Amino acid sequence: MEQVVANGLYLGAQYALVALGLTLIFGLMNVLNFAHGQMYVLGGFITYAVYGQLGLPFVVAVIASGITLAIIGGFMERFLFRTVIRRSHREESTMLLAAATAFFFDAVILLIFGEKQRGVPKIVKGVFNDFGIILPYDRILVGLLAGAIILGFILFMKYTKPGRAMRALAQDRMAAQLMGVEVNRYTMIGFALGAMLAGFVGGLLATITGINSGIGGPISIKAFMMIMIGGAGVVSGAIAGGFILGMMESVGLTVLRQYGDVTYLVIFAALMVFLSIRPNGLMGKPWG
Amino acid sequence: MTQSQMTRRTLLGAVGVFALAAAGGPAAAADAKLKIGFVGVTSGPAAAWGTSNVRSMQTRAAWLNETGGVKIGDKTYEIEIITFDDQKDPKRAVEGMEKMAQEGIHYVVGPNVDDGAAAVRPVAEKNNIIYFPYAFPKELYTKPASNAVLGMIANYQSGPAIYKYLMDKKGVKKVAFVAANESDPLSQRDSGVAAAKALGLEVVADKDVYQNDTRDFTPVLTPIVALKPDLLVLSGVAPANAPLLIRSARELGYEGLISAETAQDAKVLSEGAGDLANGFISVGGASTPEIASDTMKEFVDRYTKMFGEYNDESNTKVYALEYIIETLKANPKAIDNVEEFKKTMDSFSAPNPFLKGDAKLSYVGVTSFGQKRQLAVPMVVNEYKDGAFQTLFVGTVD
Amino acid sequence: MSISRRIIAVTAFLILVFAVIPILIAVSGRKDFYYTLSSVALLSMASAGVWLTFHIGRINIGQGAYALMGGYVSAILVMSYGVSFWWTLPLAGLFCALASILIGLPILRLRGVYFAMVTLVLTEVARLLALALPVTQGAKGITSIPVEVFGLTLVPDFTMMENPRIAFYYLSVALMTACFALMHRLVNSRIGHICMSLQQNEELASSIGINIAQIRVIAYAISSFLGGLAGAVFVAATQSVYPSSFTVADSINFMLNCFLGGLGYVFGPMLGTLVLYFGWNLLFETGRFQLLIYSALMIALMLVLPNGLLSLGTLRKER
Amino acid sequence: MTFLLEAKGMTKRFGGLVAVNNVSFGVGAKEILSVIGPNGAGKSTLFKLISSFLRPTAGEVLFRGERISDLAPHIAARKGVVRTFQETTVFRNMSVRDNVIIAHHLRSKASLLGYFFATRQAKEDEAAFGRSADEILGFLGLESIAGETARNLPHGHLRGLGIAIGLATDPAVLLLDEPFAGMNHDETMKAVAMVRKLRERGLTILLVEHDMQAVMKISDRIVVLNFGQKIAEGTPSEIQRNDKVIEAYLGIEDEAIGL
Repeated sequence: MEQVVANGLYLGAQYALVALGLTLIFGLMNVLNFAHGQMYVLGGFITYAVYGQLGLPFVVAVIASGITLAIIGGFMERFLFRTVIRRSHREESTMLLAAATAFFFDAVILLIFGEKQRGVPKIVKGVFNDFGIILPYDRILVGLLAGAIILGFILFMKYTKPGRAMRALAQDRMAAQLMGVEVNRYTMIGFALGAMLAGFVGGLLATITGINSGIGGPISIKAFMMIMIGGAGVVSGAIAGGFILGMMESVGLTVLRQYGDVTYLVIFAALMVFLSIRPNGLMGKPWG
Repeated sequence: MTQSQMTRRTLLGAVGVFALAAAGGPAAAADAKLKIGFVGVTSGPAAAWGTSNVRSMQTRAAWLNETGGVKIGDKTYEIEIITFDDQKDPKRAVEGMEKMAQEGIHYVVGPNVDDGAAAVRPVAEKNNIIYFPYAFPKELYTKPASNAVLGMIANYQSGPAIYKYLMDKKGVKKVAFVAANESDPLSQRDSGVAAAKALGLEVVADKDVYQNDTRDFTPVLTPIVALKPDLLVLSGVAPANAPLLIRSARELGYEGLISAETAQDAKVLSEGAGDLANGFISVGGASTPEIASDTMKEFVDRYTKMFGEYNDESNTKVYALEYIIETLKANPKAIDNVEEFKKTMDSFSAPNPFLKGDAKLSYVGVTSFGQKRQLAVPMVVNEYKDGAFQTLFVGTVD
Repeated sequence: MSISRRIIAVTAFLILVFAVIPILIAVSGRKDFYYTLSSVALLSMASAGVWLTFHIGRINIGQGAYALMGGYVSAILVMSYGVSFWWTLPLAGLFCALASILIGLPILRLRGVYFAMVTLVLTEVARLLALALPVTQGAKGITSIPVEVFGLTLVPDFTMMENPRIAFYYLSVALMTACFALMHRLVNSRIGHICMSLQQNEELASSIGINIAQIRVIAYAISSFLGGLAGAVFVAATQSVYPSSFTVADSINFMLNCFLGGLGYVFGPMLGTLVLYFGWNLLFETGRFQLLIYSALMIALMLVLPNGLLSLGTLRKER
Repeated sequence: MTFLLEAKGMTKRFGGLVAVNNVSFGVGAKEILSVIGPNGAGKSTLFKLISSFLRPTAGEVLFRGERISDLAPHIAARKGVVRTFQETTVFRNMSVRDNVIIAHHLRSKASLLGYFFATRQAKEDEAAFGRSADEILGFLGLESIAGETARNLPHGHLRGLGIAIGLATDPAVLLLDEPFAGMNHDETMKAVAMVRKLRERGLTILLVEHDMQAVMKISDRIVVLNFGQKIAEGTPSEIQRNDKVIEAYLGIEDEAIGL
């Protein structure tokens, strides 16, 4: 049982980090970024190239992933999403743009990095094995790093000027504008930040689960589920959703295994029932 | 805009697109061109399956063309490979097969998965196409079906051989199975479980599944490792998932054997699991140094030159095109007559260029399907060791 | 617009799909387009359903679930109960409509991305159910659905026709024409305005006495009916159904078809499906760059026409 | 006195917070009754409770002696109790006239299927709705903007449109949500005159408002809330003299202007 909880916590930490960037972008612009998973994959491949191929230190690689993605995210907001949001009658229209961007990233990644699963050398060797828990050290390290990034992000949002501006934006765009927040600037920063988080987590996980050009879509969908559980557009909700989904998978796969193929059926059905009862997730803002 | 304008615009648009499409259609085929089709998955999470397929076909075709083409009957043909990405969607696979029929193609490699292979069957039969799926459902190859030829060794053929070998040589008694929650892996798991039970092995886990998009397999494997099986079978495992499963199992302290009945890539295993993958048993083709002929070695070189990197999955996928061409050579009438092809299949035999020694290319499958609807591919069982495969044993299928 | 112009437009459309396209196919010899265009017709019906849920202000990424459900209902009725294929079409649609009422009652209370996500999950639930239930034959799917079901009396006998693909083409475009005719009437009648009032403000709609729960369920049921019907015909055309016949990717595509054609235009899903599905096929020649070009074109289209292809007309008018 | 609409012991709790606490009052036929109170007094919660947009924790709303508090909003509307919204709540992408036409829903005689098949009844309905919409727009002086798309309207017209939508439902009681908010003196006076005209059409009006001046001018009776409780009820002159009311308002005003 200790093992199951440890698995769930580790899974939760990485899920939460994936969901965080997605929820930030959603909170700021009401854009459901279908390309989030692809950003993660791109981050993973950059780490693969920098750490795995060029042999630079892992930390450098992960930072390179984050920065590259931040730049890409900024450009996406400035030249794609901003235009479409300004000109379209219904804000849902950004979903097509997001999906098209996702396909585009998929194509680029496949062309550059190929179809194979890639991996990088382990950052730390060895396995922790005590108290009934088996956990490789590199997982512990990545879990801790993920936690640190989450914490850093929360502090950033709470105590810095851009962070506060973005929170104001997410809460009420009009009011924030009236209060003198430069909406365009901070929306772009927010999008870049969300993309950077995707890049970080992609880079971090490249060392554990490797990276593969085709998994962007499935990752996006999983991340959507997490932010639905916690409530879309809310930082604490994304974190909660990540940990809840991680724990549900870990416990479900153990408890329900003798019934065969039903674990995910149960998780999904539970999610549907839960959302029927709580239409805005645990702590989400309503969105009409 | 009024409704009528809209309708008209839709109409005009439709006509325009159509005209464009018709214009962009196939040019009249040159006499000396032999088109071979491929319908399979070359994008998305399973892209590796189809890509390794397409690339081995393209490599071999370029090689043959470079050396003057292929002489069938008294004509010399240039080989052209027409590929269609079905995105692992059976609807698209049907579309692809229609496209092949449209191109006048009679020999198609693929699809890569069960449902795609079964979905294209009516189209292939109606349009006189012989196709070579990498999918295992027996209905495709047993009568009344007659146009599908299994391109590799099915897991219900290799599984029993591997389990038997491991029982005898490594004292395996308890087996656990784990599969992705999708058609192919589930079917393969079920036939694997049946084979293991038939051999008298104790099956301790036969219901564990994971979503195919799983990135972290520790939660899936935790309860299975606790059962301490001697052998963990990764049924129908995708090459991308294999190293992750192996790594998770080993890091959880699993000490038994791990095997798969699908082809894998050594580079992927070494990057994804490193030394932890040592001892992993999988089915391969012909590229291990013990058995590869010079032709095979040159093939690998050319492939690497053409695409930057070899994929060991191509070891099993190099054969289909070779069989098509050799069978056509043996019976030139078959070039646009699949009934002739089928006749020739019963008696066909040619030297296997990819294997050392005097191995033969021939059609088999009588035991499994009641008719010769399978390529005689050497059943090479490999063991991964330090970045490369080593051949454990080579079996045959009849 | 005047009635006579409407008649001209409708006639032109009918002549195009029932005569001009078959002639073009015959002349160009591209027989494979029959299947492609049948697919477009059927998928655009499913997309029309999604469009209707957009019309009441819901982002529906769950149409794949109903298409799959409809396909299985038809296949099971034909295979296990010997029901004629023709009867299975309305039955599959009705089954899906009923199921969607049960599912819709709780989930239609959700809005925005929450509804979108729940329906996305629904697609996955449908696939997992198809894998897990005995009646669907799990991973193996239902294959070799007999083509003899087309030996019927009332309607043209498919087996008599030279090429069943042509028969399916006519069936598909006939259904599509009927579907869009009904949709057009629905949207331009008072019902369409009621749906639109929900889209714009549900609280206000409810304050003026509109039973929003009822309208939502009705629209969702119609949507699912169309999904189920399209799925059933598709299964008959390919003679097989699997858990992977309609997946999350399909659900997303149905939604994208609506966006691309234009959410404000009832014929948007038809054009959107044609461009997205057919466009992909046309780019077949570009080989490994297919996806790259396809997605780049999509992004470009979105930047130029963020309100869908059909907004091109209004754009011109505004100038 | 028998009331047309009566609130009895209305209470609403949100978690631990009591937003409305045991409030009772009644509105007679053709009366104009205003509910006022400082910010956060529970006015809008009470408003939603009466219009059935919220369910009370305790208490009930009676309309013609019949309980309507647990009904869905559209059923309350069908019975004759209709609310308006503050200005941004209109069907933004429809024309002004279409906004009003769609709001005739409760007067439909044809069924939904009837509308689909355009039966005679349906056609008659649509024609009648069109005529009625024109009449309502004329009554409110909005005929000049009938063709405008609602999202392009200026604020003043939006409020008029909101009332037009309410009128189209042919209500017995019209609940107005802060009809004078954000208006300058002239606009307020015009709006006050309009509300009086509504009463002349035979409507009973219950309004929730912040603007004391307008309320004093228009109301027959006034109910005052503070901290979720009713602290006073009476005619405008009674309310003006009420110590509790003065205290409540002064306290708030002081804070609001930072004294």
